[in-house]
Amino acid sequence: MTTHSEANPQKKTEELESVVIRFAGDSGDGMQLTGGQFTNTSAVLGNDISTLPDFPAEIRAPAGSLPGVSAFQLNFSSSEIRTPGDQPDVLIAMNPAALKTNIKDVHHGAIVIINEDAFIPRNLERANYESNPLEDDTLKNYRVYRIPISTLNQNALVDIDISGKAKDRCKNFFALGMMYWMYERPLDVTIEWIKKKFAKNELVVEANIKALKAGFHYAETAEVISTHYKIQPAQLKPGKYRNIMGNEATALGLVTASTLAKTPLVYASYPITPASDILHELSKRKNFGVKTLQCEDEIAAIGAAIGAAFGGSIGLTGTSGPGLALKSEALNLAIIVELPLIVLNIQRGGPSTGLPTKTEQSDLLQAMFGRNGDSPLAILAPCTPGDCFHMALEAVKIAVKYMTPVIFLSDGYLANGSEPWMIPDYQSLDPIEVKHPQLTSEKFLPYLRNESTLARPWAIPGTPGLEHRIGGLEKEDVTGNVSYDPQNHEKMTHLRAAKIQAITQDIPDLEVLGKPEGDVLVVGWGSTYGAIYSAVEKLQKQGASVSSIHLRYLNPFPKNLESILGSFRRVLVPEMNMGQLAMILRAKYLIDCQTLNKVQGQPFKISEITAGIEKLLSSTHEVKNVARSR
Amino acid sequence: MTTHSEANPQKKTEELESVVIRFAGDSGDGMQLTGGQFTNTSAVLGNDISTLPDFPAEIRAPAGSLPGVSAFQLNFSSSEIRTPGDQPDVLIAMNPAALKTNIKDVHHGAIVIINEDAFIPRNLERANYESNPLEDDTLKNYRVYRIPISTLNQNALVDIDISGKAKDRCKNFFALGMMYWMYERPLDVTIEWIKKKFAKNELVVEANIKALKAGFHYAETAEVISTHYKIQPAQLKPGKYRNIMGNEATALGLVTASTLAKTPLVYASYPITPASDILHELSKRKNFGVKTLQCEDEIAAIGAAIGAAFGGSIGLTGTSGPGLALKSEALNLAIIVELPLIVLNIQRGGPSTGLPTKTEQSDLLQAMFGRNGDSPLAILAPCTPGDCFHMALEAVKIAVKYMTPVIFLSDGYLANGSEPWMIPDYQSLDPIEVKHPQLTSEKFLPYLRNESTLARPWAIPGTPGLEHRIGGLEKEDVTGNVSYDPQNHEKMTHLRAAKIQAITQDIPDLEVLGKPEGDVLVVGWGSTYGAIYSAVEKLQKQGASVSSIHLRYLNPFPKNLESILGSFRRVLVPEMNMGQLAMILRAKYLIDCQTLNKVQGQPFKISEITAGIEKLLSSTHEVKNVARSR
Amino acid sequence: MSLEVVKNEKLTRKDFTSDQDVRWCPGCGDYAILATLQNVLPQLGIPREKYAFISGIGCSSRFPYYMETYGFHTIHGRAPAIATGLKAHRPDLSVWVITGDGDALSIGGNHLIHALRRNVDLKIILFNNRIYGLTKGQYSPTSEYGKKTKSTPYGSVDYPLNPTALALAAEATFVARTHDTDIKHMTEVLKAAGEHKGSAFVEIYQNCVIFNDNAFTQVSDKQTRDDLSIKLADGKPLIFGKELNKGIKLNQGSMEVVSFEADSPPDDLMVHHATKDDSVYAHLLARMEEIPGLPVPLGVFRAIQKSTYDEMVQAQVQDAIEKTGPGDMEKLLNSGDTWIVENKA
Amino acid sequence: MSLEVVKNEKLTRKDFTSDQDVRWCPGCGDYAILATLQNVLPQLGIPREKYAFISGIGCSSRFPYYMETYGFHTIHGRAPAIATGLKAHRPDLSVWVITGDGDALSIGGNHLIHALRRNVDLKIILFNNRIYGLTKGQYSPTSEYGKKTKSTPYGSVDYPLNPTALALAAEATFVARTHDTDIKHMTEVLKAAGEHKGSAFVEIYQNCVIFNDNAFTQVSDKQTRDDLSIKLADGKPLIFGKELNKGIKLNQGSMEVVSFEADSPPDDLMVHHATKDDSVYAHLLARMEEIPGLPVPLGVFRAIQKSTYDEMVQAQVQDAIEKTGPGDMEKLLNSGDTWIVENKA
Ligand SMILES: Cc1ncc(C[n+]2csc(CCOP(=O)(O)OP(=O)(O)O)c2C)c(N)n1
Ligand SMILES: Cc1ncc(C[n+]2csc(CCOP(=O)(O)OP(=O)(O)O)c2C)c(N)n1
Ligand code: SF4
Ligand code: SF4
Ligand SMILES: [Mg+2]
Ligand SMILES: [Mg+2]
Repeated sequence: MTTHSEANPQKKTEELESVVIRFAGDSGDGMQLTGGQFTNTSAVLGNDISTLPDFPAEIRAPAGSLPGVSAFQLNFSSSEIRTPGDQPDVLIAMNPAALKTNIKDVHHGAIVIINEDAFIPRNLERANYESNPLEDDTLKNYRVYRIPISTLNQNALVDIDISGKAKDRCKNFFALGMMYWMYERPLDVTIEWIKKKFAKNELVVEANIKALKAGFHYAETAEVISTHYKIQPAQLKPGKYRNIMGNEATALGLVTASTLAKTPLVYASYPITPASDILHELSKRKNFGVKTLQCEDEIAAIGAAIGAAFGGSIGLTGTSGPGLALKSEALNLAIIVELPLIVLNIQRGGPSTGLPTKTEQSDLLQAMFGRNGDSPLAILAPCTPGDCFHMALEAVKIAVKYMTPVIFLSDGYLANGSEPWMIPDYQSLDPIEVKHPQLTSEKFLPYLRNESTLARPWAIPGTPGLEHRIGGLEKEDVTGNVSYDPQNHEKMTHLRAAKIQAITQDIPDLEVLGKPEGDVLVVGWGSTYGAIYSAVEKLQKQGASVSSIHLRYLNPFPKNLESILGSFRRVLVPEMNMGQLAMILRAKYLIDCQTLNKVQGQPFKISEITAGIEKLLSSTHEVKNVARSR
Repeated sequence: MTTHSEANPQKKTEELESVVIRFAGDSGDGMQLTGGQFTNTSAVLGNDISTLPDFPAEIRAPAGSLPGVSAFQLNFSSSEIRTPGDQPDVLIAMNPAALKTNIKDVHHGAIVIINEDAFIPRNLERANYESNPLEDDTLKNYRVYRIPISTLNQNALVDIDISGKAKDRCKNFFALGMMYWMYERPLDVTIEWIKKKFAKNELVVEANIKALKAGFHYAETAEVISTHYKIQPAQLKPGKYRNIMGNEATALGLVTASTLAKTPLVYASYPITPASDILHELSKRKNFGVKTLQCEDEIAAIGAAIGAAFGGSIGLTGTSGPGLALKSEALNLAIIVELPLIVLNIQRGGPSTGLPTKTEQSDLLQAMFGRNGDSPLAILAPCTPGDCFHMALEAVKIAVKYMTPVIFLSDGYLANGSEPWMIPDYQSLDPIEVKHPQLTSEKFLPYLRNESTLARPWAIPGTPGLEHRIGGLEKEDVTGNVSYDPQNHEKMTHLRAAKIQAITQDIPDLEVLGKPEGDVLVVGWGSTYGAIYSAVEKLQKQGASVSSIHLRYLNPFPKNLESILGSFRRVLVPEMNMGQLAMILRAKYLIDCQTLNKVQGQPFKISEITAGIEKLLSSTHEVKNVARSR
Repeated sequence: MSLEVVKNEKLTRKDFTSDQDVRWCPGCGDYAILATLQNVLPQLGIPREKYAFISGIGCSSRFPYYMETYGFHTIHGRAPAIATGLKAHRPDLSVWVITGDGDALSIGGNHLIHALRRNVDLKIILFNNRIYGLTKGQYSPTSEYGKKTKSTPYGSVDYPLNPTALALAAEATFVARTHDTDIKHMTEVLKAAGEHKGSAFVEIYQNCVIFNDNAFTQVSDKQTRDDLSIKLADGKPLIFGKELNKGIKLNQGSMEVVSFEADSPPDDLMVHHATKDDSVYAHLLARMEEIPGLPVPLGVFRAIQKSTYDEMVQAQVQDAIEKTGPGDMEKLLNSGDTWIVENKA
Repeated sequence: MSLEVVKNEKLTRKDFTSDQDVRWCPGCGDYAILATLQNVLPQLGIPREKYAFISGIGCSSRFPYYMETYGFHTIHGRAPAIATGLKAHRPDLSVWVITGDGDALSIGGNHLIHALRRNVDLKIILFNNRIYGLTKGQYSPTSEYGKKTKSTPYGSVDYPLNPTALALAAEATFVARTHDTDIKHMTEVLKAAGEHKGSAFVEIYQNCVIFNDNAFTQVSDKQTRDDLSIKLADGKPLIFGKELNKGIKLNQGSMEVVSFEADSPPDDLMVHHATKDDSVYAHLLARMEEIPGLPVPLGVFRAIQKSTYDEMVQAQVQDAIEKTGPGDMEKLLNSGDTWIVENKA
């Protein structure tokens, strides 16, 4: 399968730097799987990649309906890329509904591959098409390939002894095969995967492989698709890579942290989109000593995690926005008893149940302030799928070192998106120190603090002689006894704040992308990283005076944040919310941050950030001019 | 009992402007009741008053112990006052523990009245006194009256046929009688009260009245207390008054709102200190159509309130900090379905269980931001016990007019504190308009908004033809159908924000206390009103360039806030938290507000605010001077 | 404000069908329940506008969107609490709670038992598919011990909850079970629930084709269902089997199956009485599903009469008004010790 | 990490007494429970440092502060959940949950039933005073119908929950009841609970002198208690009365009292067996408190053996390690499709 490009000499090969493909079909059509296979194959081929799955909200809405459309977009490239791409260069639409919901995102001149068989009246009606888009001028601006994928697939599988319905379920592999030919991908990664996945059913293995190959050969042979494209491997940093999704990386980071800390992990959770996959991942890791508890609700889950932490484990809970709201009362208990706790919050569209399958960054203020009383804790936010691994490690490190809850703010886009990830060398990772005090000749004082971290000791049940009581009432400094003393309460309130502030000593300085001073500084956090980086880099190449920083530590902030902010005339904060980080920065540094908000359940496009920066740059010039003319 | 001042001509009368008395004793000693009686009597007498009860955290800690001390402070005056006073002029200490915990607050030269009988070794030990404070120099700076109150009281009741223990329980009335003589108060208000309260037990009525009179006569006759004091009635605004506590006023305001709106009230709550009394109050008002549900928890309570609102009632729930945290997920449901809802949050010391019986203002940020997603709602905060009535009315008005949840932020100090309150003329109160749409020829659209308020229609079950569905998933503009459309989500997010902003049109402009511009502006909110007002007024009299404003509308802010802030060189924000309002003001207006924080579970003293202002004033002068010398 | 039962014969299923597209997976048991309830409601003689459907979160909880009645798709687990508030304010409405095994028994377990013990006049319909459908297939509190799901690749270690036993422990006044493949039975049970005054708890075995297919073959498989399940009929002995030749007997407080010649049952069989005041008998029925060898009971386990929460809440208001007169705002404002400050002038 | 039962005869009550002042109201029943438990723990032969007491919020929940063991005074209603996490991580500890009727049955009802149904090895001690003590006297889910309290001046309209019935519906493996005025009985019951492996649920009738005094005269009044309550003894018939001349019989599934000459009980009396596998018998006992004329049962209703949640969670970890070897971090990091990017140079 490696000499395929020679097979049909009539067809020409073009070289491209990067391509954005979107697979779209019915929920039942296996589009997530197809996209995932293309991703893996491209990754192994050495391209840089970035992906964006787009699930329907329904489990399986009626076949052919608009809400039932499932899509998967990926960007693969011979150079470094950081987003799944603004607009697809290729759309594969398996039915009219998929065409309807996705075509508006596709740029003019792009390729649109259509499963012609699906454009029957019933499906057109389900997709609310009044006339057949293949026959009117809906697609006039695109390079359309109408291919009877269902029929071709059925024909290819005619000899296999499975039902027609089962055969039809292979058509996504037929489509994938076509795309493999178009973009010169080998079939072996997918073939291996099919063999493993359907190991229990030989006929299904055979059918899927056959469909894949048939698609490939059809594209190669038939006169429909005339060009195929080469995308060279990207020059990634040398090392060993794998493709990784954010939730997977998060789980991996946590298991790694537990191993490094030689302290078992207890993950207590209640399923919720888009956090559930972390529970699923961790529940497979029992041989790492990981215990996963599926609790009766979110409050029970954080409760169990706190209980486990009291017992000396790394206590973890994970959820999404509405679940974080429910956990807020118990989170405060962890704050006042000063136990380590990691709370994963995989953000989704809000408020309320909102848009469960869509991404958003709108829980930052909830994470900061969503509790009664003055109740500071640490907040971290990974910025790419792979960074979830690193920040999960950081979360555990900070929690156990400072005896504090840490909120880890990921989001739906990171959770389900993927990228090539350089596998870290486990041996070279720093160990995580966990100390449980033992009886000494001195009286044990549960709230006697470490001078540098202000952390209290983590004495655990079972330790002879260190019996002590903790609880949610205000505690007396040093002894931890219940205290209603006014001065003590003020002191403890300040100590709790100072302890969180002390974490600053462990937070690396921010690196500025670009010049250390200039007209515009773009400040991002979390999953907007890729779009911001790409936009800023592009504008820098055009000579614009713009730099960016990206916050992965949101409470406390890195030490050098203030001075960087002060080195630019204007600050722009793009966020997938109504301006939550901007509000905090404005309050803390009294800087007139400008907001660039997108609240659509969709990640930023590079072009949207670019436009935002350009607008601010031009108004900055005006300001400059006004200033000069005064 | 009105000619008493003539009774013992040996004793002299002095006239005072105001007096601060603190009654302190064991939880079992009835100090709250004693203080309450002194308050009512003084109120009826026409003094201005302000009170501060201080409950122990325990129900009834062991008799004589330090945690068992219960105290009640009141300030009564012939001029207008706004706080219960910084330091007592008189302390009544019924036992050693009461002396120990309270004497540090009393200014030198003040009167200390002591129940000598209680200073026996066992009690001294329980209060951790190493030596008897009556015999060492602990009290050397005070005017001490040692009175064997217990014995005198027992003697006075010798003829009454009740147990010795029951007699001893009357000793607070003996002490009260003494104070009535000292401050020339009539006994009749209390006598009436005793008669009503103990109506079921004649002997107890007799005993208490006798104790009261005996105390009065003892003070009048015995040579111990030589002076008594006159405090003229205050020149309050003409009208009919009653004494009122904050929680009582809140309940009264809600019942009034319901009556004005001709819409029944459903109050669903779960008991929690210091909010429970609102439940107790409202549960007595069934003849006003009020239904009170004591639910299984806070979530059920807000749920029931939302359900009731869906059914067309004024849905209310009430709680304190930890309960608000629990309600946050459901609160978001009310936001997205846009139903009217009033959430009373009577703040207490946090985080977590914290200091349940102490006051604090630390739930402002929770109220603003403690929910997933961008989820704006209205926030109001009463500033005095009596103002709770007015702001409760406002809360209902805004909720039903704008179809939005409103958080009403009171606190422990307002809840239990009291002041004379001019009874409003019910007839002159504005009616509250509630409209439930009926079937018309037009299609009913549950999210079609009123142009000016942006409120959606409140159609209620039972209305033929308006059947419709609402829910927590994002809704389509106008129709309210479930919608995952990106643009629609952004639009709805903006609409929800704009609706809350629209409330501004109904919010009165802030009035500045003092000159409209100057060096320092003090910005307060909630229960700090009295202390700030008094401090500012005092400094103004001394010629300082200081003014103040007080925010009772916290979201949205009054229209003229920004311009007022801009008219002062410096802004000082005193808060009983770590600077929560200050943070919002800084973020919104980019003004370098200075914070003055007290997190001790105790309200501000006037002197603490004065000191804070003076400090800022002097640094402002320095700044001025620096500016000038540049 | 009491429930007006207005005969309104003209209503049909179509009147209860909303304009929203139904979005469950093809083959999901929810469809049959929806259709059945849309058929039952017109039979209850309650005007359409008097119905309110309150649900939590889950596949099942999408139900209200498809009903042309007042509807409220609330948040996970809280529907019983929200419905309690609605019904307390509006005893005139017929309030239905639609919930799933996760919604009702996991996050919402507490609200469920409190609504039931208060005997709030709600019809609580639990779609039990023994799985979390909407979140794509984790085990639920009714999943069998040892269940392998996405979150339990090694099998679950939680013993399941028994929904009817829990409802009975909370003293629900109406407890019943039916399943999504027997439309006739479901119709009867839902109608009885709709006519019951007080908390009616109905467990419906509901098939989730995607994540827990065939969980209820015991009651749905045509070959075996008559031998593995039993239909309860008031006043009738507990008889079952394809040949109606098996019955249930109580022996020292334990139930056992006895076989007999068809048509000549022994007379010491247990006799079904749903109206027994104490809940012990109904509790026996509830435990049957757990005891190997015993058939699964279907039908109304218990239906007794007790004053409802909402009517008592309402009665207290009316009593107070009757006794002390309707609230007088002036008087209330002016209560307590008052005094007058005169105008100085 | 399994529970090491080390005989440590030297421990005494004093070893379990912390240095904190006890702050309940004088006369509160909590004192007797505290003293009893401080006496019982040394008898269980578990080292002191292996005890952990977890409580919620309420007067009763202050309990851990007074115990010289590991203690955690958590938040309202959540103690069973927190204790579940602790025990799942640390099966070696003896974990006790101290809770009140409000804490356990109102806000915490769901966590309670889920801890019980999972059979987490916790000792859950519910101090039932039928009132909210700490918040100063509102009615609770166990308060009698019609109760007048601060929040119900017209009387409550909620029917009470029955704690033991609820525990049994959740299939608790150990269910018992005792009361604060009978130290000896309390000692026996608490000891049995402490020795039970699995969820042990103990309801203690506890007198709140301040807000609900004399709520339990039925079991505490010396004059009448022998006729109004019955002590359960395993293998013994249900006999009670000052003269031991009354017994309980089952008649068609209903319980009734029969009188007889002292010392010659009829032999069709119910015989107490706490170890019956199905919960129907224990359920009968649980319902007795509600049935007029029947005595209140005291003692162990049910005590059966079933694998515990915590040991099964632990076993899955051990199994996985045995089967696949302890986790290899390098391997896990490098799993899936990987590729190598070579250094260009
Ligand atoms: C507060 C909260 N937690 C978790 C979720 C995620 N969630 C939605 S439905 C569901 C369980 C659904 O199971 P069930 O009630 O049995 O309904 P089904 O889908 O099976 O009908 C969960 C865990 C949520 N929406 N909200
Ligand atoms: C989240 C929350 N809600 C409410 C409260 C107030 N609260 C404290 S204890 C309690 C009930 C106590 O009753 P119970 O559990 O019976 O304990 P008891 O005091 O009677 O021992 C309540 C409502 C609280 N502390 N936290
Ligand atoms: S996932 Fe299961 S329960 Fe949900 S709609 Fe699909 S089949 Fe029905
Ligand atoms: S209020 Fe009642 S339960 Fe609480 S300590 Fe006092 S007597 Fe005990
Ligand atoms: Mg389910
Ligand atoms: Mg209680």
